[in-house]
Amino acid sequence: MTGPTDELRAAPGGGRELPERWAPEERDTLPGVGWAWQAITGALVLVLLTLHMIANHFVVQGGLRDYQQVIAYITNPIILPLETLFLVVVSWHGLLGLRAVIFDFGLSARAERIVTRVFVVVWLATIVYGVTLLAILVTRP
Amino acid sequence: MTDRTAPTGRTALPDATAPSSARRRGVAGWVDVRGRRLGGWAFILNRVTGLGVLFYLYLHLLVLSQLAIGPGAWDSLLKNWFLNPVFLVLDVVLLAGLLIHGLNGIRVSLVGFGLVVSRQKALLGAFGTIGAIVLLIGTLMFISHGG
Amino acid sequence: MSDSVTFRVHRFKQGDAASHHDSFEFEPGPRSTVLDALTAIRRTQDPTLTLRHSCFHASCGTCGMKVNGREVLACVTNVRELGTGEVTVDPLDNAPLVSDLVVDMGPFFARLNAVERPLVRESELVPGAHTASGIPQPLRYEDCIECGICISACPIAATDPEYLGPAALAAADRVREEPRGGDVPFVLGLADDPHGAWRCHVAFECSEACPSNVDPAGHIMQLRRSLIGRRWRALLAQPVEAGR
Amino acid sequence: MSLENRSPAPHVVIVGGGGTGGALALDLVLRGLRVTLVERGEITSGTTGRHHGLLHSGARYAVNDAESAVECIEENQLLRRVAPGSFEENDGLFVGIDDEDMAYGEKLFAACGATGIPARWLSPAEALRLEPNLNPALKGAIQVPDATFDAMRLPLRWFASAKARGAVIEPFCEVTSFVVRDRCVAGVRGRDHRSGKDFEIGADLVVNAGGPWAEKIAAMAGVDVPIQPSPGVLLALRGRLCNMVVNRMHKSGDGDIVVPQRALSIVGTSSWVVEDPDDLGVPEDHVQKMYQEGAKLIPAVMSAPFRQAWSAARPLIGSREASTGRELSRTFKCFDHLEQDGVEGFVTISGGKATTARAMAETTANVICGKLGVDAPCRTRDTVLLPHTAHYAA
Repeated sequence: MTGPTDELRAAPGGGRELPERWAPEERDTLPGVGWAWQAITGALVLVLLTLHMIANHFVVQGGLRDYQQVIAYITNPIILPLETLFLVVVSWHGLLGLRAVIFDFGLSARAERIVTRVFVVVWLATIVYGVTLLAILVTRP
Repeated sequence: MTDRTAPTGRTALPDATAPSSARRRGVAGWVDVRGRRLGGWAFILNRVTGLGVLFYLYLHLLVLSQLAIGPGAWDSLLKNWFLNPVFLVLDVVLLAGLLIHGLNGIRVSLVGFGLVVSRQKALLGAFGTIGAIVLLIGTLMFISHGG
Repeated sequence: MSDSVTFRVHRFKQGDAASHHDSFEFEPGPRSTVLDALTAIRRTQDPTLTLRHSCFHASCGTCGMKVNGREVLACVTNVRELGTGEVTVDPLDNAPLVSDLVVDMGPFFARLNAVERPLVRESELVPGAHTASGIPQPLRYEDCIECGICISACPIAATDPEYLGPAALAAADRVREEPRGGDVPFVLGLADDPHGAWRCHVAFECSEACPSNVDPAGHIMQLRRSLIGRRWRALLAQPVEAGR
Repeated sequence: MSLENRSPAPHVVIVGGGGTGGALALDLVLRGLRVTLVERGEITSGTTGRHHGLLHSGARYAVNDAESAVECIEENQLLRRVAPGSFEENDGLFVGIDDEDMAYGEKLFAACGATGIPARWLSPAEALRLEPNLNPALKGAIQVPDATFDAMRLPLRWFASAKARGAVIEPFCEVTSFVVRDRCVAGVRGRDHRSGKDFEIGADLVVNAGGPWAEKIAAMAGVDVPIQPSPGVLLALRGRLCNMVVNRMHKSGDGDIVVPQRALSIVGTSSWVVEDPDDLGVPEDHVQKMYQEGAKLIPAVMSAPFRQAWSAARPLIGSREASTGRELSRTFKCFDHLEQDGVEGFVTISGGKATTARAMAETTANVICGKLGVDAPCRTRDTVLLPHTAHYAA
């Protein structure tokens, strides 16, 4: 066996002592989940965005839908849930990414918690805004 | 002469481990591209395009509120602004951003889940090529729409 | 064209308000390395220049530094092959500065120490060679020479001071691959952390810069794959246990 | 006199942070003394770190220098116990290429038996089975318990262990003069290059562990130490050409050894003499000699990708009229300058080999304890060392 002996571990500097700041105060119970979420939502965004782009720009004469075309598009019973899902997922993905960038500025654990809460609120507000907008357009005679 | 003297048997040297100056670059670390290789560029571009596209997303949502005002507001916006050649250029920039972020995202996800790790460089090259081709086609389509 | 090369060398002494660069002239021979240049500068021009070096052949890892903005081992960086009339030399990034070109390797080694990867491995020996009688298992040193270059090149290490870092994560993956008496669950637990394997953003700068072919990024990805596998197995084991 | 009655314990300053200084620092702190070690540059930046990393079985010296051979095999076995996990423990081969080699081999085998070095004759087929890259024309080989160590990381374990027990290790602190009172050395003065500030450290005794720089250091105390810096060229090639240390079955000569190390193969060495251990250079003809002679042992040396060629200065004791250094002794010597030069409080340790650094430290510590009236036994023979990572991490 070439691994360290208990005698070595017990000695000062003998191992397992990480710099204090490395050991987080609260260990994340499921580390890597945030990263996995970003990958999963990213994949969903890719699919939905491709549909969104093709439907809104590439198959339309002139590249952009006018008002009537927009209304016709979103009242489609397949498109409406897809566009709603797209809104939910893309804003999640974007805000989670922005949160990671903000965390790179080296915030305290408390500041990180505040940022997270603010972002949840922003995310919910985005969904409310989008859904309201869709509701107005779909229900307009 | 000497600013630190010690009686016999005592040392008076400074604590060498006290960091005098942290050389952690901080956020500058991912903006500073000097000496970076392709993967470093991908990392930086991923962040820059991510921020840019997020900014666009909210701008887009804001603009869509014109739809709620009515047909007149939206169609005049369309005619006066979005079909303008300047906006077509911005569309190309947006498409480039989406392609960089999306393709790099696929690469990071695949490699990050432990797949294609040994061929990650080839993957980077392949995605770069795919992105360039799609951007070219997209640009041509924008131009044809504008014309 | 003059054969002389100007070395712009990062200077800092403890207590200084800021660092600066000093210029020195050096005439390189065909074999002269950046390390040769710096030791010659120290010998003939400025004995107060501090730098780390030991083996002179890319085995000890002490002379990691930034030459013209790229992380290299000074002992195997040929001055003429750089092809620049001016060579800028800076200490590694993302480590506390001690003086001039010397950084404090304490945080780096504290992480490696925690992972407890044995120095010798039992694989990648000479192909086709049999083991001599009386030798239970042929051994060789791990590839990692603990130079800190990967940390300096890593964009995550630049922003996250708590990041375990490429070298320690690669070492953790080596323990997973070849435990040699190491405590694998403990080491995987260290790596399975927001500031561990999951913090990497797949830039592969560490693997590009590594002078000893360790491929830290590749190891981090293998580590993640095994962590995901471990997570699934734990998840699947739960209902089975609950059913009993 | 026992240490318990003395407070504070005597303070020893060691000048020189090579393997010998590190082992001595540990030996002295284990005996209860207070130790400060100052080194001009980084730890192991002189000769120690540039060594090819051969842990001698002693076979290299068995024919001509039985005393060194016995010392080597003892230290070889002892170091594996106190520094577990620090060696590529793959043994070594002495390879005979021609009839002259084989004649030397007979003497070598007998001498190994006489000095207690385990040795075994291998047929050419057996040797090639162990090391397929050997010169296929070999006539025979002798297996001996050589091993490879990391020239920096083994000594770092002494430094780490010494530090953990209270020794103060100060790199980048260059000694420029000695504090001398009435022909008694009472400390050192110098400059801390990390801060640019001068320092003065008082000491009950100062040890000069400067290796090839020992002469320069001793001169500061007005004492002459006959050291001849004798460099050798080493060649590092990419790729592992052998698992075992491969030696030429011949008396010591240029390019007579290939030491595998990590993913490198080190070919060594040549020998000449210089005045200034800081100014060695790498003579091109010596590099070519390493290729030519190394290829006689392992032909693939010629085609292996080049990594680096460098020089390291041995600290040989003896005449300054030496021409190649090969004629000088490889043993070490501890000078008590009271006996030699009438200077009290000053001891020089020099000469020797990396394999025997601990033994050199033990001998020197015995001399120091005798001078300081400290009665404590050596404990480095059975103290398991901390891992090398602890030197920087602690």
